[in-house]
Amino acid sequence: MKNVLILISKRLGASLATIFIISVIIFIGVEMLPGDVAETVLGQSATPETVTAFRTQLKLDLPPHIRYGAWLKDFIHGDFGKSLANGRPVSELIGWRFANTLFLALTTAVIAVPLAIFLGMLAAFYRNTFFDKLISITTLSFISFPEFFIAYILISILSVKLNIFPSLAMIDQDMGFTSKIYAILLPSLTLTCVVTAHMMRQTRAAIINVLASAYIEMARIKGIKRLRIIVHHAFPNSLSPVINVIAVNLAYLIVGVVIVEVVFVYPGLGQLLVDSVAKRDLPVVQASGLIFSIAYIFLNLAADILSMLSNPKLRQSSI
Amino acid sequence: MLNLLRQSPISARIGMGIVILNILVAVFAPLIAPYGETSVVGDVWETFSGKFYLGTDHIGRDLFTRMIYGARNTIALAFITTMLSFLLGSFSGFIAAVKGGWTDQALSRTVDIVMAFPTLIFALMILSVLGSSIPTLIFTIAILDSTRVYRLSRAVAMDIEVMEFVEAARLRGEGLWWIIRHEILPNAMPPLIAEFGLRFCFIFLFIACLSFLGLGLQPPLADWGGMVRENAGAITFGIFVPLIPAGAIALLTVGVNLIVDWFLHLSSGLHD
Amino acid sequence: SEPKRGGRFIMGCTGGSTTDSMDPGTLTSNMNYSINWQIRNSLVEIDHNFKPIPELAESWDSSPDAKVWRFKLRKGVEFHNGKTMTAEDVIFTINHHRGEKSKSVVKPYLKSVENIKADGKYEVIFELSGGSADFPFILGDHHLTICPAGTKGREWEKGIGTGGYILEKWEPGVKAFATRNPNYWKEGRAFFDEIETLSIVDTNARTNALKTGQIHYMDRVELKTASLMKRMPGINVTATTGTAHYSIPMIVDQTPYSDNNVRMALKLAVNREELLKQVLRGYGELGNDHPIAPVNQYFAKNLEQRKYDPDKAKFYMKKAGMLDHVFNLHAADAAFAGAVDAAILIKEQAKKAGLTINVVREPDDGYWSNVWTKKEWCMCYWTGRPTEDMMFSLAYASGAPWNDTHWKNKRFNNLLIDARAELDTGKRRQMYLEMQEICRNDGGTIVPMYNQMVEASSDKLAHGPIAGNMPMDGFRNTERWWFKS
Amino acid sequence: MNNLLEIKNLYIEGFYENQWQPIVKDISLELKRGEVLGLIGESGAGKSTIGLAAMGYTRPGCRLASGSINLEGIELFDASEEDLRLIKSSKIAYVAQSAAASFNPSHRIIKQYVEAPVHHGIMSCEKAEKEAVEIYRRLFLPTPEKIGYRYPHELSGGQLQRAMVAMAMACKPNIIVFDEPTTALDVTTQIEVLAAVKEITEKMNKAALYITHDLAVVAQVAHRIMVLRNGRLVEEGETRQLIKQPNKNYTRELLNVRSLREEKIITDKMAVILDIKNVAATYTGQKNVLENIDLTVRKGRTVALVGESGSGKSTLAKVITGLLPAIQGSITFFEKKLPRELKNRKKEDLRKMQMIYQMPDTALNPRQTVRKVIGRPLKFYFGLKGKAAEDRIKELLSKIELDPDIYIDRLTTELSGGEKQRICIARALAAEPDLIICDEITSALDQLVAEGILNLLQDLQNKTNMSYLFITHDLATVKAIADKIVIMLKGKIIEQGEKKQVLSPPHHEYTDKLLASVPEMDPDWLDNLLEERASSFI
Ligand SMILES: Nc1ncnc2c1ncn2[C@@H]1O[C@H](COP(=O)(O)OP(=O)(O)OP(=O)(O)O)[C@@H](O)[C@H]1O
Ligand SMILES: Nc1ncnc2c1ncn2[C@@H]1O[C@H](COP(=O)(O)OP(=O)(O)OP(=O)(O)O)[C@@H](O)[C@H]1O
Ligand SMILES: [Mg+2]
Ligand SMILES: [Mg+2]
Repeated sequence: MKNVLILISKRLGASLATIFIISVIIFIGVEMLPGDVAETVLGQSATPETVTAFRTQLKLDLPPHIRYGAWLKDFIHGDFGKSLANGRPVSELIGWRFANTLFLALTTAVIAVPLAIFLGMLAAFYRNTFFDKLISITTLSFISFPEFFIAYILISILSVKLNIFPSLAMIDQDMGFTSKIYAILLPSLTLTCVVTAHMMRQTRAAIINVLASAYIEMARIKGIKRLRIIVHHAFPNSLSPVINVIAVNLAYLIVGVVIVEVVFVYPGLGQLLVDSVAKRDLPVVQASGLIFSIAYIFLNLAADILSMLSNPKLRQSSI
Repeated sequence: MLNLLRQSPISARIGMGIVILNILVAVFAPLIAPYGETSVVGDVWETFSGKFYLGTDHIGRDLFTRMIYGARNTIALAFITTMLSFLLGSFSGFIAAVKGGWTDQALSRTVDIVMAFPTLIFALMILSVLGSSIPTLIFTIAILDSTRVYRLSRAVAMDIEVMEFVEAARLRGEGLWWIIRHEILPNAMPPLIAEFGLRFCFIFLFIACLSFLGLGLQPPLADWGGMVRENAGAITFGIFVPLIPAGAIALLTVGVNLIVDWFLHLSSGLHD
Repeated sequence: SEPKRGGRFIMGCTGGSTTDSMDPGTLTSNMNYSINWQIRNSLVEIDHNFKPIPELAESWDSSPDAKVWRFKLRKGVEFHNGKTMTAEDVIFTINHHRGEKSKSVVKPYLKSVENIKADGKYEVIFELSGGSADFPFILGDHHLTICPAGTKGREWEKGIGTGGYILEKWEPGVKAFATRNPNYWKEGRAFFDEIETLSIVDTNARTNALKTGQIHYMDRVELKTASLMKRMPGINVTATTGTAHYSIPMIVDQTPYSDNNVRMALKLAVNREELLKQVLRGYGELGNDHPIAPVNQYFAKNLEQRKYDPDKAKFYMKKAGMLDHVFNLHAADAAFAGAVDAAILIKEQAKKAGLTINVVREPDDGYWSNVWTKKEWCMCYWTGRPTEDMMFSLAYASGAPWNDTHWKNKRFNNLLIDARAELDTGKRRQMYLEMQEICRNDGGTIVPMYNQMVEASSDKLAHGPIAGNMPMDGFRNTERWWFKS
Repeated sequence: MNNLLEIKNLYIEGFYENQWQPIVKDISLELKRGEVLGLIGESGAGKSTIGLAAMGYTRPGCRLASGSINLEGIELFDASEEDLRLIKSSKIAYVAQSAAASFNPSHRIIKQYVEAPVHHGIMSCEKAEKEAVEIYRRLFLPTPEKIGYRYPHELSGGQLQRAMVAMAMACKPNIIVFDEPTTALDVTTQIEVLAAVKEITEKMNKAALYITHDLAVVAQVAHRIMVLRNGRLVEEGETRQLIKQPNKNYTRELLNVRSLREEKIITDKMAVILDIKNVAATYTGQKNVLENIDLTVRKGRTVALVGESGSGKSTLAKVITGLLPAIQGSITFFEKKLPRELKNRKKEDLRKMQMIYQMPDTALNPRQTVRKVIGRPLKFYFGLKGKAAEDRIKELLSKIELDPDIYIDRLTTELSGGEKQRICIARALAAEPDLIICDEITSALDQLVAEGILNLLQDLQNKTNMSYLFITHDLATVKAIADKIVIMLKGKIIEQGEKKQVLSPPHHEYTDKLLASVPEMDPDWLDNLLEERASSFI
């Protein structure tokens, strides 16, 4: 246990450093983009005069390092600043959108993770049979379709043809839980198609990888049934890669769903980040970029810790 | 090698068939295609006919022709990008594994940072700044993707690096480059090739997604992802034109993966 | 059918962004313009005939030189917060857009306003630096909605106005929700009980939502699916020609564009019919190298339509001695959807005239700040203006900030100033006709076509004639439309 | 029926090179209650295959071709899959070679013990756990009540192997197949497992198949021995009979492996080429893995470094070669002080000191041909190319007794273990070194093959006057090859000196134990030893 704690604290430290560097990179990156918020907000109607006025008002005329310093100071005090484009507090802009992103990710995960593991085990169990090939090809096809395409197909069948689900996943704060779930079922389903395949294949591969070990042969020689061997002997030992692939996919569900957000008009964080990059709305880019990085880092850390805990060798090292 | 091919399972053969077909189409595109890549030859969204084998697209170009050139553009782009990403990723991964210490730390932390930033958004940022010309597209995606290759090759190289034949080479006094070229690389090939297949597919899809967001190959060049996007509107009207490029993307990806599966199966050493 | 009250009207609009604000000075997209006129009114309304009609201003008149304008305000109009609208609010609003520190988009329009003052509670006097016969049109602009005096900071978000609907909820880039203003002062307007304005950026998402009945109205129908959509039961597609047009400005103080032979050659080398068919799929009209649209009051109907003529183009080019020149045409789809396609088509068309054009693809991002007005020849788009004066002064008058060709024509400039102050319509017409001709034959811009605004709605909706000055029935469909029973 | 197990004319086929080929040919055997049958033979002889076939099990890629296997009256050839499954554990159980790999690392030992009985519906979980403790006790496992609740990695190799024996007993089968249960263990721990095997077979009256490649080991436990080669029976006989009077040459060779080599007469002191003084080393920076190491190697001599697993032998080799820089002390090679780190050493020094590893599989790059493996040092150190290099490679191959024409273009994966080790030697020789460090180079090899390798090294030393630092934990090898012996324990040298002096009493206590644990070719050796130990306890 002590090992795990040391590792966690080490990784946490490294993560904090990474986050700091990322914030600098985001800052420099956006700073290097041609144009700024004044020009992009004003678009074609930007005349030098209005742009200058806009800039002065937003303190964009100060040198970058001073602005970064001010931003960092505020950030540490829990103040994410205000959007340059519309003056709203960033925390307010981001808050419910991040909640939405998490909501969609979690709903998807709740469907996809058990499904993927179940299918993965089945495929490993029936490996190289017709059934395995069937699941394999099906999931492969799902990986192979671009996700916007899956989305369109689902919409045109389930929404336009059969009219079971709404084609827009517009949710707002006052909606009840069930109507929220109903509203996001279609995007969830799309994402499920996208991530399940990946996780399932990894589960299958991890289990099959373990099946070559001596202790699996031993279990067979002990006369244990095949299904039990898969579930009880192979799966616990393939947890580590499975956990890792789940973490990768969860991270994807949180940071990578811009396209699904666009297609279903879902108010998530990805859309916000893309919009604010386009508008050079630095405080919003900064904050949402950081949140994404933090989510990614956190999930990876969690995966590392969990796979450590799943391994008795590492877990018990204090005894 | 031939022997190996003869032993390949039916699924892998199907996969190879698909891939070879695609490559042939890509290479001989101008010979096969009945019309010019960008020429408008018919009405909008015509159905299949003797004149247009797959019908026409949203502005009346022959879909069959576009598919053929699409194969060429998309596959070439994805292939070059994957190659570049592998060159970058695997060699830095090998160097990190073999040198260890500070080199490893510096490379690994850099990669961590790049990976912690959402790929799609990173790509969007870079491409919207530099414009999505083909070279920037290739470089951006290759660099982003090489982080994942780096991780794998570092891990693989770490496994190989502890082998005694590497130690023997070190004891002989061999340099870094020789060790990477002659000791690590040949042994890292199977997992890397398998990964190459997978990454090729991912990049392929990634380019399609970028095209969807308007940052992929620019019109009027045909690319399958862009073709899906351009025609996507049709599907809700019961016109299945976008299914054809999407199907082609899926087919090629499945094909590559079937081969990869067989490869992984071979290298896993499990023979049942 | 007879207008009827009731119902919840749901619209899916483009252009919404999470970075939007409700400050009328920074509005930029269809979605926000529509919301703006749901909740606020202007002094002047532009009707479907392109005529300024009274809105919050009951009436107006001007001095003979059109330099001083007096607007009489409607009495007893209340803001949503109960405050009565007076001259103070009007002056505040105008100054918000005009002030030194203003970051308003319409700041340049109001540059000619030298002074603005109240005459009693219900009269406002504008003093202009020069005569402007079309000044009421300016006040009918979709940014110049009257807001209560003293509004600042986050108060803009509350959307307090005098409009037919009260803003209940607003989430930038997502949606706005407004309910009918029970005290609305206008008769026979604003029929819906509730209005939901959704930001749906993706065209297919908008189309699907309309088909599944989740929305009743969408703007910007994808041209390639418009004909398919027309055939769908329960959906009406409307295509309106307005003032919006595409342009290809050449910066005339740079070689070789300084030579009018070159400009002429390029104008002749463009096959407008093909562009119209390919890029707009027929949803548009041919352009004649000036920015005045067929719907404009003084449109030059009889001016000869410029035709594709490769031989003549070659002739002019030879005359200019520029046959070997390689022209760089800068393009990005940020200019307009299909701009790159259009550029490539032009390249092919010009080839037939022996001209070599090199299409330079530019990034979408920063297109307006880095390419437009900076690169010698590029693709561009204008929404157009309701009056000739506004359009010409904005982009064709010498020294105008948006004169994207740096074109200077003395005759043209003189005519512009004279016409502005001319109150006699017959004389004005003559002047504007001449200006269009000058522009066509000497100007730095190729205007290949006007694009129609194609929108789709549920057939449950009814409406009168549709205005072409702006998309979405002049951004006023929420006020002008109603549900059939 | 008298016999618990009766196998008749068994043929087993394996699928390789695209066709089914026999790997076990015409084997018949019988096993009675209380009897232990030893199966012996070199690697690949088909021992494990036969052992598994006795349970009706074949490895994936193998199949039972013909013959009959009769287990307690059941004909396994006809049995259904479900019957076969039920037979396992309950009638016949298996003890695998490597317990460390054969225990599932995710589950506690006792959970794995109870799995079979519960799964087969023989007894309840509680009862099985109780019995487990009982059996752990009988097998002399420490703290039998608690040890079952540990995870496999928390037990030592010997303990694990005994836990595996216990697990085999869980369903009280009548027959147990022991497949090389001690091969991976130290001599000292081997004794414990052998004792456990005796306990099971004799005191509990079970029948057993005991598979090994070490005649001395099988002699301790088996009543009868079958000698196998290439899937065929070579000869079979009572243990004592077979050891005393082997009929076949092959058996005789197996017996002769451990003959002591003629004493070399040391005429004069040779020059010291390697001198290590007061060396210490650490991996982590905290605990020293090596401390106070003093060692010298003389020209033309063999120094054997002996010690149990983990005592730091390989670490010392790393320190000498510079892979692990020493934190203290000095290493002098040819009267020149060597830099501690590898990268600071001169190419010439690197050339003079070569290393050969334990696992020929991992020591050779599987993607290289023999030509490249041997050719590289030639090019690297001497710049030999083309014909000159080819000639030299062929010469080296002849030196290690491999036919150059056959082997020069083979991939290293296409060689047997012994051949691979010879290639490793050739690679070392190619550098024309003065000192070769050999790290357990024979422990992964069959005895006959190992014997060949040792002889080869001996010849080479006689011809070229090379020095060896010979790392091993096998005392038999030490006796055979060393001039000088160094004994290590827990990172320190506890005793060193000329072979004769070290091997003759009085010894250091640990040396004593080490020497006593080496099985002798005497069937009574184990019994005597155990008796001796038991009595010394009282
Ligand atoms: N799964 C398999 N498929 C094909 N051939 C196999 C398989 N397993 C073993 N063999 C072959 O069968 C022969 C006998 O193997 P077996 O494992 O029984 O030998 P062994 O005597 O136990 O050797 P060792 O001492 O190395 O354990 C070998 O030649 C081996 O190559
Ligand atoms: N790379 C390493 N990092 C940390 N500790 C190590 C490392 N390699 C070995 N050790 C530790 O150093 C000690 C000595 O190991 P070494 O490999 O030298 O033993 P050995 O005598 O060669 O054993 P064996 O007979 O098993 O090969 C052991 O306690 C081992 O756990
Ligand atoms: Mg064996
Ligand atoms: Mg060792």
